[in-house]
Amino acid sequence: ACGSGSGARTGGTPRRGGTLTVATGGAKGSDTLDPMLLNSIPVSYMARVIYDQLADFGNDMEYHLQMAESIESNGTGDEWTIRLKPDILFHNGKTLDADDVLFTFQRTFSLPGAVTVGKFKAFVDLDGFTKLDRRTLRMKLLRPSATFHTALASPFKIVPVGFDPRNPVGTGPFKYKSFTPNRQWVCERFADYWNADGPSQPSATPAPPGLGPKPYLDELVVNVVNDDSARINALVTGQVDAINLLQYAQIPTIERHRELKLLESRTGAWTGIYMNMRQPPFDDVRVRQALRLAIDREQALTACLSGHGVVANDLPEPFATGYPASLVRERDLDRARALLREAGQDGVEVELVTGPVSTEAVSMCTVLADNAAEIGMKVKVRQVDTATLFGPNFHHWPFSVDKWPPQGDFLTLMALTDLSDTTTLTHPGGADLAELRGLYEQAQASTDGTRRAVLTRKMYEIQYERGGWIIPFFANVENAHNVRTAGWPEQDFPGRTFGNGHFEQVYRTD
Amino acid sequence: MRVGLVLTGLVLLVVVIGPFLAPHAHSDIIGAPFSPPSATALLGTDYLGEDVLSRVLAGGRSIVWISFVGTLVGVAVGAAIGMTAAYSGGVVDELLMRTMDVLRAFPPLVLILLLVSVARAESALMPLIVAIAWVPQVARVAYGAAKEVVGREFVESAEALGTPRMRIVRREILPNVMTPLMVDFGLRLTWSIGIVSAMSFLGVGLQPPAADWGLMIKENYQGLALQPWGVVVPVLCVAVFTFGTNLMTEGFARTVARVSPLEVTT
Amino acid sequence: MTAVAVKGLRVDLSGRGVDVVDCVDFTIDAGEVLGLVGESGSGKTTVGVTLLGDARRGAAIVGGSVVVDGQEVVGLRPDRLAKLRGSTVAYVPQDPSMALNPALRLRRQLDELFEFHRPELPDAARDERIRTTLREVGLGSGDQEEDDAFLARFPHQLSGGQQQRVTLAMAFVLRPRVIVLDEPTTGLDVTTQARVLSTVRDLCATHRVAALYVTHDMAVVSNLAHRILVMYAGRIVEAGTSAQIFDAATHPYTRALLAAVPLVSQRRELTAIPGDTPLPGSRPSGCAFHPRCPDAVAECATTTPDPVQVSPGHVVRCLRATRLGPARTAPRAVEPRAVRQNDVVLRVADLDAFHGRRQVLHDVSLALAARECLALVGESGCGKTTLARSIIGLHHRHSGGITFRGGEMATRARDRPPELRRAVQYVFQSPYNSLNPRRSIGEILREPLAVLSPVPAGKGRAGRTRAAVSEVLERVSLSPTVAARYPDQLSGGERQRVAIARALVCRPEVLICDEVTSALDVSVQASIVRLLRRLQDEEGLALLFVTHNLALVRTVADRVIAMRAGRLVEGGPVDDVLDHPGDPFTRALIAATPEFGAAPPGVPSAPTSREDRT
Amino acid sequence: MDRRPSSATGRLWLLRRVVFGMAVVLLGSVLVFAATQVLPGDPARAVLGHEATPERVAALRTELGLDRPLVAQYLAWLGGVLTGEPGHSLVTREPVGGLIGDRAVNSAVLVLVSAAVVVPLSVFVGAVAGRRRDRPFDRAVLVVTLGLTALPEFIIALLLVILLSTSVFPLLPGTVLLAPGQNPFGEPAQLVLPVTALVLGVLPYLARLVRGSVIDVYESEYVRTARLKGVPENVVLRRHVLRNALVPAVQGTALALAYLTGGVVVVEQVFNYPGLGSALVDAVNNRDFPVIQLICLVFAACYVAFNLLGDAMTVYVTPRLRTAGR
Ligand SMILES: Nc1ncnc2c1ncn2[C@@H]1O[C@H](COP(=O)(O)OP(=O)(O)OP(=O)(O)O)[C@@H](O)[C@H]1O
Ligand SMILES: Nc1ncnc2c1ncn2[C@@H]1O[C@H](COP(=O)(O)OP(=O)(O)OP(=O)(O)O)[C@@H](O)[C@H]1O
Ligand SMILES: [Mg+2]
Ligand SMILES: [Mg+2]
Ligand code: NI
Repeated sequence: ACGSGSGARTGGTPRRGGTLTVATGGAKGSDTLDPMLLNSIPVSYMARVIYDQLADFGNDMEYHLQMAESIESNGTGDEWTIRLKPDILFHNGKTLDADDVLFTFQRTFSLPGAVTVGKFKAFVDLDGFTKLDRRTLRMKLLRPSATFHTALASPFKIVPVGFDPRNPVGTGPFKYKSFTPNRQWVCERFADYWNADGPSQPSATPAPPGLGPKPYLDELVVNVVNDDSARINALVTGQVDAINLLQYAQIPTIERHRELKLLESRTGAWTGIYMNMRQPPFDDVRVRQALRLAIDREQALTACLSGHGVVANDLPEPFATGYPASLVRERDLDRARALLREAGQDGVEVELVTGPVSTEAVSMCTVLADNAAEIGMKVKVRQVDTATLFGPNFHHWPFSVDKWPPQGDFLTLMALTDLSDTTTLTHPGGADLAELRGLYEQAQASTDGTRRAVLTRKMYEIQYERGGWIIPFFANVENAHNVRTAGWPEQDFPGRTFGNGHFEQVYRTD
Repeated sequence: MRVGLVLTGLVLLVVVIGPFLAPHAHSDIIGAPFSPPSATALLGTDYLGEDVLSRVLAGGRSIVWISFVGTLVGVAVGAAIGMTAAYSGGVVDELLMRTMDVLRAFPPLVLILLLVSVARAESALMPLIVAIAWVPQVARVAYGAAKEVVGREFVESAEALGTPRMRIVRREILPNVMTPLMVDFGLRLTWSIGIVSAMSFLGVGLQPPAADWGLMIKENYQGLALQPWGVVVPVLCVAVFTFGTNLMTEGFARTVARVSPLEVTT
Repeated sequence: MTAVAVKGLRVDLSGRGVDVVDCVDFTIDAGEVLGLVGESGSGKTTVGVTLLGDARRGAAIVGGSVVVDGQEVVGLRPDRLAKLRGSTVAYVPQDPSMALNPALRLRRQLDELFEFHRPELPDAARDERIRTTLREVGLGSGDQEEDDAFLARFPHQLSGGQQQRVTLAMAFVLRPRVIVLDEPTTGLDVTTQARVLSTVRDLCATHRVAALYVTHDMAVVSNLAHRILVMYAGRIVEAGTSAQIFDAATHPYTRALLAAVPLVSQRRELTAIPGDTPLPGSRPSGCAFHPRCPDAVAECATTTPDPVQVSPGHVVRCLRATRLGPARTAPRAVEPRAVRQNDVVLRVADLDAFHGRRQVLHDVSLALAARECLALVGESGCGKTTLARSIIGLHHRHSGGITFRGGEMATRARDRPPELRRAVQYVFQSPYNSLNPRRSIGEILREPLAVLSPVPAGKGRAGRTRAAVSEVLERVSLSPTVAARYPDQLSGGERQRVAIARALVCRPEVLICDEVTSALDVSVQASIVRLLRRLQDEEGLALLFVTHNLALVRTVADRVIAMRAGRLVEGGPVDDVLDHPGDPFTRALIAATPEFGAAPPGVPSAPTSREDRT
Repeated sequence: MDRRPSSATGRLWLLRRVVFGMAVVLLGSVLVFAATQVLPGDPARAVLGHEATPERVAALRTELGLDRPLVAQYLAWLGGVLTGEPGHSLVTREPVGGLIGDRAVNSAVLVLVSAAVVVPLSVFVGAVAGRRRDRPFDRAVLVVTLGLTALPEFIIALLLVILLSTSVFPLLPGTVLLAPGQNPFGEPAQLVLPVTALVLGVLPYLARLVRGSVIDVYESEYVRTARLKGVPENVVLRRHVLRNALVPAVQGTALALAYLTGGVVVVEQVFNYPGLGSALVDAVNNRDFPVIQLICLVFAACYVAFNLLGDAMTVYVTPRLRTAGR
């Protein structure tokens, strides 16, 4: 990867204020700023701008507290106490207190389609809350969860009591001004931002000391430009200051323009190919392993990402505790062929359902199909639109794709995927499932970090040896901006683009 | 007209024998994406690292096939409807042509989008979708041409003989609307090519990894700065083909039909 | 005083060195009407428009001089030419419905002439002039308001006759010295034609305008023109005074033309000129007429004849001009045939027919006997075609009985048994429309055989069908090789023969001919008429001959019935009706038909109701 | 004469055309509705995304009324359209009318501006070419228009972007960024390329049509008559030719407008123009059928309206038809 360019080049003197106009891709008509319904890239980073969390993963995927002063559990991990920082103001002037946190939980559970509910469903008991004082909340969980604090760190945006999504109010650095799905949204500077002097994410061009409290910008205008070419055109012609979801092939264009800069970062986000372990031929572990051995990860990385990413070994969450960096899968066509033959599935034909879940989803499948052919497996790639992909068959495709952002913790991820009855794509069963469950329960019940790491690693190993996931690589995120803006974070491991949405540290230099 | 024939013939040649000449399979990844022309990939590679030349050679089939069959079916069905309506007159005429009017109220591409939203564009269905989009338009043209003929005395003369209706449509009317229909066919073929490639461009047409000129333009457009051939060559192919069919139609219209193609269609 | 002097005029197709007309010399004096006659394609229009310095797209004046009112127009600068056109020399086009701009009101189209030629004339004077001219061409009412309303109309709001008068008014309004009229009465019915002709005559006389009157109809010019030029294949073959041409026609072509014209006053054996007018570029060497000439000798094919003066002012371009015998202006008169009236094949009884809600036929009854030719005459729009179409089963909205040999015929042709469909056949008016242009003559002629299948199926059917086609082509005097051709490769007369052959191929007993000659030149008309008579005599056909041409009736028919506004007004043997017309309408019709040879017919000048302004 | 209808029938004609046009739109609505109801994809699922549970999907189906009988759904929808409440987007849950209104205005601006450019331009080019038939200008026009017709619209649009925006001459914005509710006229520079693309798409047809009709009129007997009357050549063109050549041009313009409404789909997509066309493509991809239905209906209504306008204009410029009522 070529990183974020050579040295810092800024266009002029840093200044406060001004409007930042960006163009974003990946938007949908169904986008909403309701922080419980975040279902696309743009809204996920926009939520960071408007709202805030109790705890958070930094752009480097390091866990830290955010609006919480402390999050502590009892020894068994089934009772957690959250203490809030004082004097945090909502955009409407209200001070953040324990009621707001409670309300946020209640809303999460009652709002149809809330995406954050999956992480909490198994643990949170809405009747188990006790408000100790204005800033302190105690939660009795249904069962132990040693990783509950990390669940709070993945997008769980605190909203005030009586929150109305049509007029979103949060504690983030910018206030909501207007929002039209699939067109544009506008936010303006929130003068009373609680974390105005807090630490910033590492940047090649950090704001000079004299720039005052964050956020530096007066206004943030996000235009939806879903077409990749139109987006870069807008940047090149100076209609916008920054764009996200740059295509790898467009990087040379950015490099050719002196006034443009590339913002590239590794991520932990991945697009996976999922084998349904309850349906033939993938009910046979040998077939699964054969495919995993057949795929040429380097070639996939080159073909799909032009090399802009890192090879993965079918295991997600590379930044999580317990991630087994030593498990590396080398391509081995002979073994793959042998396994396939052993399974009696030589020449088997399967249909791989793919769709535009990410830019690389389709090409990844093409590469896989290409590689599979070499071991005598015929993979027919069927491309469908998202409506069909996520249609009623979504959880029952024999062979399909989906994209995930990193959760920061493997246990959380497993709860949302393989261990969930309703939302799994791989459908592990029998002994595997039981074993995974057992390990998961044990891990959640152990407050000892080291032991948890060992248990997690065991789960990782099961995945590695018997799982239904094919994860060839982690893709980089590519953004670009012009030199009239600076302060952009260097890293964006969560892969939410625009430096994980940390616009509060961006400033203009014109 | 001769130039048109040569151009169209050239494209058809590429389409027919191209796949056999292709140095690679059209969906084989042979190098890094958007690599410039080299000995292995004479026109460089595309967004996935597939060989542009092989894809160009393979990618004409779908577009030519879909637009040709689609147009042919559309023109045939539309002509049948238009002639039947014109000759039958009365209730049949009203019923058929008003239905066509309703369909015609949707611009072809909008009608296609509507159909595509119903039935995904499987490559086998695409000609049908293209055909349906043309039927009402062609019916209108055929109706106009046939209406001019049905009042003529030679049709009456056949009626006075008691010639069966179908025979009158086939023997007396069809030969007379044939010329405008041929011109119309040529024009619509040109438009079909545009529409089929536009469908690919809008993402509602053929889907990767199929090789298709329209799709190639869409896929490789972002790499234009790196590797222009992935876009330029398919654009040229589409342009040469439409230009060729257009010239042919124009020539045909001038020499045989002695009309401007537009007169037939408007 | 000479108003027009044309000398050695030659018009070529541009860049091809092929002449359309050549060696044309003539003069016209002020106040004189010069008739220019000839078959279609002989170059009449080409000569006519050269007087305005014009040649159609694709042609050019390449030689000779045209002096109009003392000014040479050949090679004149475009702006000077524009000044001349309309003011000094005016043009009356052939088809007024095409020649008037559909988007402009009449006043504008008339006023335009003043705008460019007399810009100095004050509005009031213009107005006055326009209204006077309207009166002169029989359109003015004298009432200013009514005239203004008339002038505010668009061309499509006028009848054909009115449109033709407007073009006359346009030509005369600036009082030009010369006027060129290109077949201004084609397409008008006889009464209207008669009135237009008299208008032209009066105007030329009063304003001393020199006129060139172009027509293919000898009868039309007979009582209009002072002198006549006869044109053939781009050459003037005979020129002389009206009397010289009609009484002492010398050129065989002129004689043939005259012999082809039917007369109301006399039943005559029409003679047709064999063959067709040659096109420019494919004209025979020597005398261009020699292949069609009955008097041609070997020399005619090689030597181009020079004009010969046979008497003062009478010039003939024929090698044998002085050696030919006296003119045979009056062809042999023939006796009426005797037909048995009691053998009725087709009977129409109390027929009422409707177009939509409008009744167009009232109580029409007629009977057609075997071997008989019954003519149905009447002015345009009186319902002749409707009657004929009802009989053949193409017009369905009628009540009343139509019987064939006593058997009732269904209203729709499709519902009739094949035998009836075979027995009664129909020939349409326009040979250009009644043959499918996309099918060969052979296919066209085989169609009735295939549909009515009188040729039994089985082995050899194709051969027998082919034989039947060849045979029927012979019966209409066409070569069997014609079967391979397409209609547009045939001349109008040949096409009409094919149309007749199509009717004959299934051996009908009754033939209904609807204006079968009105789209044809007189000489072609003569040949078709002769063909029909022969078929009648030889094959015993019964003929219902629909026409508006009374002169044809005299020649063709045994009996005639006259129709007016959907009712029969008179009927009887032809000679009785035409010699002693009982109905005033029949009488007016006879009077309006142009005639030569006999005393010049009177021209009625009172407008009839049809021509009244609505 | 007997063929001339009365003035009442003239007015009746227009009325009938209007009623007929409305019937077409109504039947079009049935078609659109019927078509969109047999979607294989599940819109409820598309809305909820991949983490939704089956119960949630079922609940949403009920909420959206997808489980009611089709006829009831249709009538409810039609009633909604007629009363200005054509339902809610399945995807955004916003009223469809509100979503589309702003975009409809944008598309209308695009179409009308393009028409305002292309119609006079085509008439000019066509008339000059027709006037100078077979001369170099005419030949050039024929070749250029033929070349333009050979290029599908989106290719023209892409080439324009490369040529005038990003690569060769970076003069104009190649992407349209309009705030919701913002008037496209406020950013005229952004309109240039989309309008040019549409103009280049229509120009060949319209210019050739005008050229053809100008030539026809030049060949007509009445132009010949006018010349033989001594009318100067420039007046012949102005008064006699253009006026009559206008008739097919008017029809052609109506057609071109209808064609433009279709053409916006592709062009909007290329330029990210926030109009109906791009909204339709999005809606098709999302299976958001209330939006698909309404947009298709709007397109159909526009087409019908343009045709009606074309007919009315034709009648107006054709005395034969206009005075039919007298
Ligand atoms: N510009 C031209 N281009 C080609 N052929 C021409 C042209 N002008 C005249 N001709 C041919 O020259 C011949 C004479 O034409 P012209 O119109 O003068 O004949 P006409 O006697 O007026 O015939 P009609 O009675 O049919 O009007 C015709 O065969 C015609 O086809
Ligand atoms: N299709 C029709 N619809 C309505 N009226 C018609 C139709 N055809 C003819 N008419 C009217 O019926 C009347 C008789 O028409 P028909 O054609 O029989 O007259 P015609 O005597 O043959 O006239 P022409 O000599 O002009 O051929 C006319 O007034 C005509 O206007
Ligand atoms: Mg003529
Ligand atoms: Mg008639
Ligand atoms: Ni890189």
